[in-house]
Amino acid sequence: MIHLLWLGASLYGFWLLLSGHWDSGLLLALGGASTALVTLMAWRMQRLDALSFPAGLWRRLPGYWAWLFVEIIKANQDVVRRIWQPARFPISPTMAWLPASQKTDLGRAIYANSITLTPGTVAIEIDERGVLVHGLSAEVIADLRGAAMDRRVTRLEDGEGGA
Amino acid sequence: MIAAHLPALQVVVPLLAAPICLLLGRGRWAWAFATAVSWLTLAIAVALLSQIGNGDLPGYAFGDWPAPWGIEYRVDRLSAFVLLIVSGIAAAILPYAWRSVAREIPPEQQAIFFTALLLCLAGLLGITITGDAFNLFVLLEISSLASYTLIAMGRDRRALTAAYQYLIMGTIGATFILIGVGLLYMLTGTLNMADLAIRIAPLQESRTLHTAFAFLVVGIGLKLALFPLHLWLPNAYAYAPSVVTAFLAATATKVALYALIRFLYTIFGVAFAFDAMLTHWILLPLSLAAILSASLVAIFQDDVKRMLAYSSVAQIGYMTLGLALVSVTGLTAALLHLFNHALMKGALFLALGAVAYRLGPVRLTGMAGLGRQMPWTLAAFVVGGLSLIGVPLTVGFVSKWYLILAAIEAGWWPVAALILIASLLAVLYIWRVVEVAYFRPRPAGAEAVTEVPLALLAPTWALVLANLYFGLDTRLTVGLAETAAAGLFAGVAR
Amino acid sequence: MIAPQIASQIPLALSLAIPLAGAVGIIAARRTPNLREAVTLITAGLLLLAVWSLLPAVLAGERPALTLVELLPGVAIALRVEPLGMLFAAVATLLWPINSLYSIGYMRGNREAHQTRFYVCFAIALGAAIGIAFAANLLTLFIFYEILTLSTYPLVTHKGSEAAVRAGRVYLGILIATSIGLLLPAIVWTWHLAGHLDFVPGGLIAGHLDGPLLAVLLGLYVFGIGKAALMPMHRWLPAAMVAPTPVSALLHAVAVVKAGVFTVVKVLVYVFGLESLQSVPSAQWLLYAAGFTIIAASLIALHQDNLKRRLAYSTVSQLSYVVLAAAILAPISAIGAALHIAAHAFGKITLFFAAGAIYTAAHKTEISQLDGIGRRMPWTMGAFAIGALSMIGLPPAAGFLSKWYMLLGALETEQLVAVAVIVASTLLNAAYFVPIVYAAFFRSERAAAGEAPSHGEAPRPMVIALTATAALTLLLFLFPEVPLTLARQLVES
Amino acid sequence: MAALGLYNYWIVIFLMMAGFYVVIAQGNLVKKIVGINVLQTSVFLLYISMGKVQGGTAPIVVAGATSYSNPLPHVLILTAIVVGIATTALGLALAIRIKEAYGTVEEDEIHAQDESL
Amino acid sequence: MSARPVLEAIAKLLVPYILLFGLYVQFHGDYGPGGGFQAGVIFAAGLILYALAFGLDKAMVVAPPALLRPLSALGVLLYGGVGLVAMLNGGSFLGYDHLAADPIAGQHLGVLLVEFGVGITVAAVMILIFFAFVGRSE
Amino acid sequence: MFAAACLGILVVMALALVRASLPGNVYDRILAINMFGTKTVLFIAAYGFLTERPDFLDIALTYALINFIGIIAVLKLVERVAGTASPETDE
Amino acid sequence: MSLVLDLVSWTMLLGGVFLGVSGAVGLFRFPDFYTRLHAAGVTDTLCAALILGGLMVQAGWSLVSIKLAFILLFLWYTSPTASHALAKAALRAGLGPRLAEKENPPSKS
Ligand code: NA
Ligand code: NA
Repeated sequence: MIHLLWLGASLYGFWLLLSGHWDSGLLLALGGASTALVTLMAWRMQRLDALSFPAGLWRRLPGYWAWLFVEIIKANQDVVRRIWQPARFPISPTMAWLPASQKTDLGRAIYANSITLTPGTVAIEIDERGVLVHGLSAEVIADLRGAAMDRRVTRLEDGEGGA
Repeated sequence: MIAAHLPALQVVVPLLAAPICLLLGRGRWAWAFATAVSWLTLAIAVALLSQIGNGDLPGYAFGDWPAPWGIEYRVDRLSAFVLLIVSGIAAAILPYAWRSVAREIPPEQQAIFFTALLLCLAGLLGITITGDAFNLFVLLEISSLASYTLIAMGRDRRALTAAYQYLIMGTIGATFILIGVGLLYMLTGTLNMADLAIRIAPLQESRTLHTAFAFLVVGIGLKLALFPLHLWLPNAYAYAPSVVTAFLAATATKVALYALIRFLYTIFGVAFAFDAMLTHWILLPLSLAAILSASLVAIFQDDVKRMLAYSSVAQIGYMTLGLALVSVTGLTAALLHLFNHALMKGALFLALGAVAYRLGPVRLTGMAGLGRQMPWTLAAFVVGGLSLIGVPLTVGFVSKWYLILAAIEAGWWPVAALILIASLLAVLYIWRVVEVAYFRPRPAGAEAVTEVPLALLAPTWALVLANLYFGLDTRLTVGLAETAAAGLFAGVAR
Repeated sequence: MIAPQIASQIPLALSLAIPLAGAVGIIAARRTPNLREAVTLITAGLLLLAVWSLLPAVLAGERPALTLVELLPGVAIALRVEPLGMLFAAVATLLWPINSLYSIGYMRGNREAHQTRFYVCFAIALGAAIGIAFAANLLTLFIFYEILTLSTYPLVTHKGSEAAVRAGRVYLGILIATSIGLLLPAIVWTWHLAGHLDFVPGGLIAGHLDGPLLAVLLGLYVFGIGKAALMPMHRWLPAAMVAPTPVSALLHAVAVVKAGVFTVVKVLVYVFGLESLQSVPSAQWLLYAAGFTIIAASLIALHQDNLKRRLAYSTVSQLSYVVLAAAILAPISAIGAALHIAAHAFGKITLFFAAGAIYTAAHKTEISQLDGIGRRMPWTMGAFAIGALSMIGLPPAAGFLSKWYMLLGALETEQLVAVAVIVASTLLNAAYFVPIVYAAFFRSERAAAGEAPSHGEAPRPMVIALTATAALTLLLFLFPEVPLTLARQLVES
Repeated sequence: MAALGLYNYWIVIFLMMAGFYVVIAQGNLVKKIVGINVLQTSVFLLYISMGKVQGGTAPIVVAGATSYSNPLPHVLILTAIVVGIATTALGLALAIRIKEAYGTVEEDEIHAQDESL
Repeated sequence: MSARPVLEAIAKLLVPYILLFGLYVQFHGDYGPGGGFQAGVIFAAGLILYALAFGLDKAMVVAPPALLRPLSALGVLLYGGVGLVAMLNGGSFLGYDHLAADPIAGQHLGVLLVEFGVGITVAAVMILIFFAFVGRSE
Repeated sequence: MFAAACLGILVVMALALVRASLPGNVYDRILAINMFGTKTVLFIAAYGFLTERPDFLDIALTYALINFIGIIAVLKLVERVAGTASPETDE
Repeated sequence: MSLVLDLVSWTMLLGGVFLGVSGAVGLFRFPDFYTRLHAAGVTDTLCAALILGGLMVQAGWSLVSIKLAFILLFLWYTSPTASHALAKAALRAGLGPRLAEKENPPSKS
């Protein structure tokens, strides 16, 4: 229930930001009605799928994003170098199963998307064994094996995180 | 007050009735509602015709935007004439649909069927009444999409491929029309037909105009099944449900012909379309080829519906031939045949639908001996066939009369001769059916069939009698066709 | 003045209404054959009264007229009784009751199927023939002409056998093809030239067209009127012989072929005008075409062993007499043409009746089987002999009169070709009719092995009918005043 | 800008031809629909590229206005797109039902099946 | 573990916002025509994403076809109804000026309602078509 | 400046289109089409600035949405069809 | 100030375009589907961020910037999802990657 209230509030905020017409009573009312409708539909969906977002996730997320953003910039630089100067920076495509310490589907999804979002690595399969990753070079796979990202995502999931 | 809104209601009533029909859900209710709506549209068409008779040219500005800014509907003699035949055919066919659809369409699809039929009707009426070129395209596509859906509901799986083929060809045609309309818009900045006519007049040398003209003629030719763009038609007619075949054969190609006439005469003008673009030198050979080749092919068909479908291709040739003669008499003949052929083919396909009601798909051999077992149905077929041949006292004679007269007036004797030869080909294919039905015994193993219910016979005979009535009393049809043709030629219509 | 006009319009309207009502009545009575046949006879009788009641007025110079409906602007479906039409209608309606009587005997005697359809089509065909006779304009004529074709088609294919259906195709094919392919454009052309289609004494298109084009238009008409069986448009006629004999009688003696030649004469007189045709040398070809048909058909007839086929080719030949007579373009030969329509009708129907009687009584169809049959069927073969006389053109049969007028016309206009054709064909006619009569009466019967022929005359109604028509053939020779007056009015108008 | 305008036309014509070719040459029913879509897209581009009429006025009735832009040209494109989408959807639906009925969406195979009937 | 955890998570996160975005477009058509169509497409797209992630069955519970079918008709009727009301108020068909005492207000109301009708129909029809396609081929 | 950005993005789009039309397997094509789609989003946004029509952003967002759902749907379709066909083939 | 902002925005847009072109070139240079996937990732992440960011700098603190942020957010949520789905589908369909050395065979045990 609390979750739905949060969702409703964020939806209305989304409406306000999109609309910009904060002086029109009609549009504010329509926004309210729209929010109510969508929240109702979200509630119907909620009862169907087992997925849920842990309450603390949103609080911890900005920090993770900041870290991830830096990772992404570094990864971009790496891939662009390999595109333009293949002689100096040759690729060595590598594929490997990496362990994943997340306990929930959501956590693993975030981990997989984070891997994919950083250029040079793509998550291909996710299951109980972990994540199957394709890397542009052996180095990026090795970096991932370092498990820094895995740990951060797991911490994101439950607030503790391994190691 | 209502009188002023009639042009809009002519289209809006069936258009809005379509979704209501869908909401009704049950086949029987949907049928009753659609039938009532079709009669209402016929009443509106008659009322509009009487307004024309009083000397008015009813018009309508949608959304209170005056033409040429808004979409304008406008009724003149030509459109009133076509509105009458389209709504009249719908009003005659829908009562027939009760039994026929119950037999041919699964119950859960019946509401969709009538919805699509009403949409198709609305589209066809809209094409006829609209004074806006782009609106014409939209309505053409509404009716076409509805037709594809209707055809695909045929029981034979080939109905699917036929509908698909029609969809592809029809969409190419529509796209060409869209291109033509777009080029005209680019050239003139307007979409209103009357306005287009005025703006096009000084631009006769423009290459864009020539291109637009070519795209429009080819596009409409596809929808019209003008030879050799007719390849979609035989299968579409052959495998569609009986009601759909009758309805489309009697109305869809007629409305496409209307669109062609509207573009050639009202928008481009006689001077451009014929004197400059020499359209008649294209239409003439195509029409003659259509008449002769399709009639010949019809003779060799074993599926009776396909036979009549090929006959339709030939009959469309007669209509375009009337245009190709570039004279008031020729245009009169085309318009008359437009009206008359709707009556003939409507009657013939309904009679055939009645046979199909008893027998399923109708092969020539399957009709052996039916003359005695289904006397009223077969009699209707014979009268319809006579009309198609052009025997006096039927409407077919009236159209042929004017067509030959126009050919003789133009001094084109070989054309007159070809028209007559083709009539003889019609005798051949119609008589094949008559012979089998009346002079062959019912095959030994075949189950005995009885006459179809009155619900099928009455609408069929209504059209048969219309064939005879309008073959005898030609004041309305000839009068309207002649004045409309004269007006179109003088460029004063609209 | 209104009263007499209406007085003549009522029988005129009835002339069309009675056959139609008769057809409906026959359908209504289909379950009781006696009642159905009674309806047929009553209808025939009433029609006879209605048509013949017009005769005094026409003889007195009146032209009763009636407009039914305006079909195209300026062209109505309208009736107008003029002398030639009166003559044709009078002959047709006189023969219908007799033919009906004969049909009843024939159909019952041979246990034919589909009798209701037979009588209905018969009634409609007669109505159409009346419509042709009384048509006031070309369009009306054309319409009834087509109705006649269509209503006689089921009669031709009556047996439903493969052969009958094939013959029906030829029948319908030629008649429809010529009428739509040639006659209709001729009519449209005429309308284009004159602006109307009403029959006008002196010629509807007189002055509108001349030279070779006139000859072309004439060709469209004459060959377009396929029912006149001018070669090469004659093939439908022998083909249609598969029909039951009463149908052959009706087709070949009365309604269909007479409608054809009647139309030809009418077109020559009222559309072209004899005088304007005389001024166009190229129109002469018609004379040669008719002459050729007469001789050729006679030669073919000579080689037919099947009695009905021989009669059919005789008909082809005799019809062209009418065309030839009209094509001579002399008023006096036109009288001959008109008379021959009547004379041939009575003579040929007698011959067909006799052929049908032979088939019904003796089941014989070939001429070579007829040796000595005159002794078993004296009435039948006696009538046959009178009919044959009329065909050859000898007194005291009606055929003599018409041939006489034709010959006069040919001599008057110095058409030596026509004279030669008439003389030669008379010899040919004799050559193919006289042996039949001779064999019937003077040869002894050849009995087939093991079976002694035991038949006598055909059923009573048939004998009465053929006796009556034979008598009429003689009476027409003896009292030709009425037809002669009508024929004179035709050329004087 | 003139060159750009001309460039538009070439794209339109290229797409038109390409779409048309696919419709005609392809035996696969689904690909034909793709071709139809390309063809239609070319027309939308044509409508987009033609822009406003030179010297036109707004859709307000002005006395003496002889040339004007239609009030809502983008409505035309949008409408045409809706029509196109509807056609595509119906075409694909038909293709699916044909696949169910025939087990293939290849034209020649369908044809062969119908012939063998 | 679910077969497609990534898609499910992303869909669950995004779908409500997509739906709301659709409604935003619906009601912010700048008082001009066309908005209803895009809005309908976006709204339908949201539900289609849900169906792609969680399967047809669940999507059909969230948006039951039995509800969508009448909705698709109702949208058109809303359009036509506005037109007819304008007509009854003395204007022409779809003459928005006649919907309210003030012509400008009438225009706004007319466009809003008509576009809403379009949006409902487009969304309902698109979802129905999607269901029909996927349902058939599964 | 926006014009230059627009042009640059157009170049990227064109390259993606070319890649999509080169021979290859279906996944390469989808990849290129996806790239084309996401760059179109950027293009629309930049073009909105070029023509001073910030309302184009709604269109860009819509386009991004449709592109994403389209790719997912196409993949589903390919997955179903590719049950029989080899991915290395051109089709 | 505005000059500085313009310069920043300029740089970002140019950088974005450069990354876009790089990604597109990678699409041609890399040997197989999986490696090309990485090239595309470049254009989806930093390229998009730089271009949209450059526009945001132009727009300043406004609703327009917020919308641009929404677009970026949306792209960053969805593009890895799409890439992942694409790779997964390709691998499951049997499209084998070209690898530098045969370690860790991709097939599931
Ligand atoms: Na990546
Ligand atoms: Na037709």
